[in-house]
Amino acid sequence: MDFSWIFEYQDLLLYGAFLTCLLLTISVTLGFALAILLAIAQVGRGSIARWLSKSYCTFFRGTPLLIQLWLIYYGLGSYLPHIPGLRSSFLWPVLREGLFFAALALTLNFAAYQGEILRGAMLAVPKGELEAARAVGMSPWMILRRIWLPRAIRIGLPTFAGEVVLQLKATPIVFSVTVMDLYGAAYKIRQDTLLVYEPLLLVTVFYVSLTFLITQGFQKLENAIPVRR
Amino acid sequence: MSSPSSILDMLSISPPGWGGVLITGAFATLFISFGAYLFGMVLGLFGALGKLSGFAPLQYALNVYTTIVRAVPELILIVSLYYAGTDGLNRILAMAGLGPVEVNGLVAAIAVLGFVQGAYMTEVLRGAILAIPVGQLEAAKSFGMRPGLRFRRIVLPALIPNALPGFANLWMSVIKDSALIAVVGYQELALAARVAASNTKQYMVFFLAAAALYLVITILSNLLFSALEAYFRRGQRPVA
Amino acid sequence: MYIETVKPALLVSDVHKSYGAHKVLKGISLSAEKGDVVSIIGSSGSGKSTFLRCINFLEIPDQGTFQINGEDVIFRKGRDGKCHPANWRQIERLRSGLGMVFQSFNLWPHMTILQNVIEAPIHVLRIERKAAIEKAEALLAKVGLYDKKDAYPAFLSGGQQQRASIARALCVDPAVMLFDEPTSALDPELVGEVLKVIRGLAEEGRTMVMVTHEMKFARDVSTRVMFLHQGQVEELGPPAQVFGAPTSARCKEFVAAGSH
Amino acid sequence: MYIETVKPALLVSDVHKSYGAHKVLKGISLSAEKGDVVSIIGSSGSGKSTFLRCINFLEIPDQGTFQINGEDVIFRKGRDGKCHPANWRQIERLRSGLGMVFQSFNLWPHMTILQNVIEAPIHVLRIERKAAIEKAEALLAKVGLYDKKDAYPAFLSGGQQQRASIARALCVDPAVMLFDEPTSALDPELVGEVLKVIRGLAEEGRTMVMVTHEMKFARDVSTRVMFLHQGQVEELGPPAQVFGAPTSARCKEFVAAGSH
Amino acid sequence: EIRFGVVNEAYAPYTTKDASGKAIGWEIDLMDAICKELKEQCTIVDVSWDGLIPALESKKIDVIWSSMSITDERKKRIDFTDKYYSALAGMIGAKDGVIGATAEQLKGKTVGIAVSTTQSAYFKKHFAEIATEKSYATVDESFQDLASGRVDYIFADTGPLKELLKTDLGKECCEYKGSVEADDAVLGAGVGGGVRKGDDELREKLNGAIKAVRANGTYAEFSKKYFDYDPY
Ligand SMILES: Nc1ncnc2c1ncn2[C@@H]1O[C@H](COP(=O)(O)OP(=O)(O)OP(=O)(O)O)[C@@H](O)[C@H]1O
Ligand SMILES: Nc1ncnc2c1ncn2[C@@H]1O[C@H](COP(=O)(O)OP(=O)(O)OP(=O)(O)O)[C@@H](O)[C@H]1O
Ligand SMILES: [Mg+2]
Ligand SMILES: [Mg+2]
Repeated sequence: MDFSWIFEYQDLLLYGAFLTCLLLTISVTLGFALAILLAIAQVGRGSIARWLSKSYCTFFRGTPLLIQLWLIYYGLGSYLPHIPGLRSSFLWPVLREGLFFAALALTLNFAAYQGEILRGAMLAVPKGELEAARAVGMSPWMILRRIWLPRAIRIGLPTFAGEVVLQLKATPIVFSVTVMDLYGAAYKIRQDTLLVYEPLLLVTVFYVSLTFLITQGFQKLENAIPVRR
Repeated sequence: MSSPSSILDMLSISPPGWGGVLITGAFATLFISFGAYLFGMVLGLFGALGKLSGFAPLQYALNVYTTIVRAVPELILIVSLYYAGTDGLNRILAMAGLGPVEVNGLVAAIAVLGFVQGAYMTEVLRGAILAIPVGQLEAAKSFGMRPGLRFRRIVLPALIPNALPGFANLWMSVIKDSALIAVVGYQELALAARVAASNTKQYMVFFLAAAALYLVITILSNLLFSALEAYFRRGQRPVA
Repeated sequence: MYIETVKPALLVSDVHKSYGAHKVLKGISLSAEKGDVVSIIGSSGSGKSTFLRCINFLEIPDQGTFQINGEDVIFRKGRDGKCHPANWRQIERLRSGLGMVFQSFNLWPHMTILQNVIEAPIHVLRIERKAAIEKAEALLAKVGLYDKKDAYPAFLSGGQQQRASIARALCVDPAVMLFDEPTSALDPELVGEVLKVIRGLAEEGRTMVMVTHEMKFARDVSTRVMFLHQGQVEELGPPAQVFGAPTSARCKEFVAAGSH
Repeated sequence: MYIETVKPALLVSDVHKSYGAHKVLKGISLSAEKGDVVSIIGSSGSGKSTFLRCINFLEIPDQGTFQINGEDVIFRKGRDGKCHPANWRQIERLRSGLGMVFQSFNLWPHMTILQNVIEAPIHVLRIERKAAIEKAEALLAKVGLYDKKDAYPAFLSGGQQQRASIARALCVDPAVMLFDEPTSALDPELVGEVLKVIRGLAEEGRTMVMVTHEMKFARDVSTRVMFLHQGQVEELGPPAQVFGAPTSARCKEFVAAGSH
Repeated sequence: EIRFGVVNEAYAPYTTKDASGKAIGWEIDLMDAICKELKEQCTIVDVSWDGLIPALESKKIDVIWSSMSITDERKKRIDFTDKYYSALAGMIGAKDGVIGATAEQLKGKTVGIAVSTTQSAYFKKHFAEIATEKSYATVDESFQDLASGRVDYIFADTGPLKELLKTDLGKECCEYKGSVEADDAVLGAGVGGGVRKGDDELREKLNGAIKAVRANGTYAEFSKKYFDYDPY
């Protein structure tokens, strides 16, 4: 085992770790918000909304994240410069960078998966509980906010933790659009030094620690309400 | 962009068109994914039952399994199992005076992906089991149903509708994770698309073509999953 | 000179409801004034719960007119040829004036008992949190559950859950209460307690509609008793009449079984 | 010459059970012979359901000895200092001779009523499918549910679900039946029917333990009545004694409330 | 038998695959020539970049034959044969008529470079102060960004760059800007085959063969098919 490279590359590694966390946070929070909308659209009455949501989930769950990212970054992104005035606008520095597109693709993708899980969880909430809420005169929106979603989230909690961890491991994909996250940094080190395992090991340790934090967090949430077993 | 006819030429099944390469890749993808999925499901079932068994050492071990395996990038697992693992195995065999074995890259890939899937399946199944109202299990117990019977007749049918969305997700993700086994030199759909794109420089054409193939796979599996879900949700009142 | 017509608290007429080919309600009407306690009795499967659920639109009736707290419910014909409430906002508003106690309690398992009880007052009626808690605690004390207020529903006995769900319904101060077998899981002492509570509510001028299998309870507490049979009203009148001198043969039998 | 000692069908003694610091059962004993019908009465939260659930080990009692159908249940001390059944196989075997009707029915929602009823006979007792269906259908007819046999539980009324769960418990021909408020959702007529069924079972020599809030029912059908109060047996004897001349003050009160 | 580990991603014109899945390219031709010279049987083993070193070390391949630049850092891990071609470092950029690949030209520009290449090292040494480097996993990816205007130049081996310019997209958008000033300290080491540390026998054999094919003209012969210059 040879770890002498760590100091030489420490800036790259630290910045990479920061980017990894940033991308994870952005995509999980925004993606979860979008997922709620997607799930609601699918259990609700509106047939157009349901169809749209279903198609969205099918597309984003049905194709690899890598290809989505490329389609967004190289496909969609390459038309941006042709929009008049955009290149000189203040948005260009953001739109030019891979980070924006990476976050976008990760968010859209996460939402699709999460939406599907949330839909299942919403269907698992016993009907009587919703009827009780209706009977006290709650509006659909309030039922959703106070009873249906909280119950569904509780039911889906064990699965959510897994999804967040999956999302963490999906982040390395952003290297293919020039975002040097931790994994990208490790890739560069591996190319430079031809070390196979050591840089990956460092990444692993980082991911495992992060996963530990995530699962502990979710465990806390799960334990907040006692279950009779 | 080139003309539509030249795009069709590039996508034709026989060389010099790249369609054949893509389709072969798609089948490779399906094959690997299915193997890993089944393997993972078996592991997940035992994992979930173990986690709920109340037997502390087993629970502890399984927690380590799910936490670590889910946290370590699959690439690392594949590289180490396939290369370092077989290397180590052969060294041990050599010490025992036996000849080296050749671990097939495909088998290794399926085993590793399945091992990883198993960790996720464990959690999905655990959640699904926890969502079953206790009363239903107690009723089964009160008839003297043995754990195995209880599981087969009551728990399984009751957990499946809860677990199906998670299962569907895992199936989608294993299809895409299978792209990782390019590391051991196996060409599946994603790599095939990349090689084709790089050769022709028609990136969008081939990304879209690959996306379409993946979509076909998923839409077909979605149909299957929805049919299953409709079947297993029988007896439930529809939500208004 | 004009006469002030007192509008009934609840005026429901000609309610029909079927599930598929199975006609559950075949034209049921009911009117109840302020302070009325109407007991609905009838054999299992006769449509009692369904009728109650139609009153607050948990089931959409196929046909019928409804006036709740003096307000007409507006319907429109849907594309399926059936009637639907035209305005769900209205339904929600009306519902918050209708307290409902379910046959299967339906407590929210992710909230403690206290949280269950204060949920609607705070979020539907927008009562201040502190006031809601005070009120809820008083109600829980009344039904003998004060010491269980921080427990989750799954850890309560059947009777405790039922009492919690009664407290939950009472906490919104509804003008009309709908009870679906509110004493099914209670022992005679508690039945007596609940009876007292219901009498008190009636004296306050609240209207109550109650499905029950406790004939004695129905006789003691109601101003009117309705006997349902196969989706139709077979008998409707003051308890003395329904229990003492029923006209329908079916009702006679049923009442006789009840006081065997 | 030797005397054949008839072993009681159920012999339970000194059962203790607490949830956390809350002592729910504080040493309850009960013995019942073949054909005995023991009613357990008591106020809500007094531990009736818990006691019933301890008998078939849905709750593991902290302490106590059990003899079921003449067979001693073997316990071993766990590492937590509490007793656990030593052999779960034995428990499962014993359970299949104990029919249980739950307070909340607990039907399996993914099976139709008929499937619910034949499940245990086919898979636990390994009765032939055809015979099981015949028997189940006869039982469903007996409780008046024959025409609902292919419906799923979610689509049944409360009383119908309760009857289905009674039929389900009966279908395994248990030597001892445990009923947790088997008539709570039933109308007086059906209560009468169930009473008949239970009497019939008693005559067949089956043993029954029944939690109930229907005092009349308890008086009519039981050979013995047990009054539980705060986890202790306050009164145990033939119904005439418990209802007619209770010795404990608490029981007097309770019984008085029941026959107000 | 010698097993050549060839990367399964395309890097035209050196190695790529045709639509029937056959490996083709300059490096494959060179391999064939060498094997003919050595009268050895050669097999190609597909590996990904990530798998190259592990495959070599676990003896699944004997030599890495995938345009791997020789660097001191890498020499710590594996041995290299003599170089068999030099990456001629050139630049392409959007068509604007301004030709040249000098510091002056690059001022304030963004340059796409594949990660961990000799060009990357060169850039750090000569242009780091005046221009911005954007790292890519492959040249292909940077080319797509050049076409959409996210980078101004691509700095890479001339061979693949010219290959890019031959495509429809390349013809339309971009032009060759020229090669950078020579700096043998960075660029001179060239590309070689990678062998296991201490596998001197194979290394010597390959070195001899490389010399031989250069000397007997085969090298120049098949290079003509790919380049308008001598890649050595
Ligand atoms: N799983 C549990 N965890 C904690 N406390 C419990 C649990 N189950 C029951 N209890 C408590 O134990 C006490 C007795 O409960 P039990 O269900 O035996 O009452 P019961 O006599 O059947 O009452 P009821 O007539 O209302 O059904 C109650 O105070 C209840 O809150
Ligand atoms: N969602 C439903 N779908 C189909 N049939 C239903 C549904 N709900 C109720 N039913 C049927 O309608 C009939 C009336 O049911 P309801 O619940 O109103 O009976 P009930 O009078 O309340 O009986 P109980 O006293 O047993 O509670 C029953 O035969 C029942 O099976
Ligand atoms: Mg009912
Ligand atoms: Mg109870």
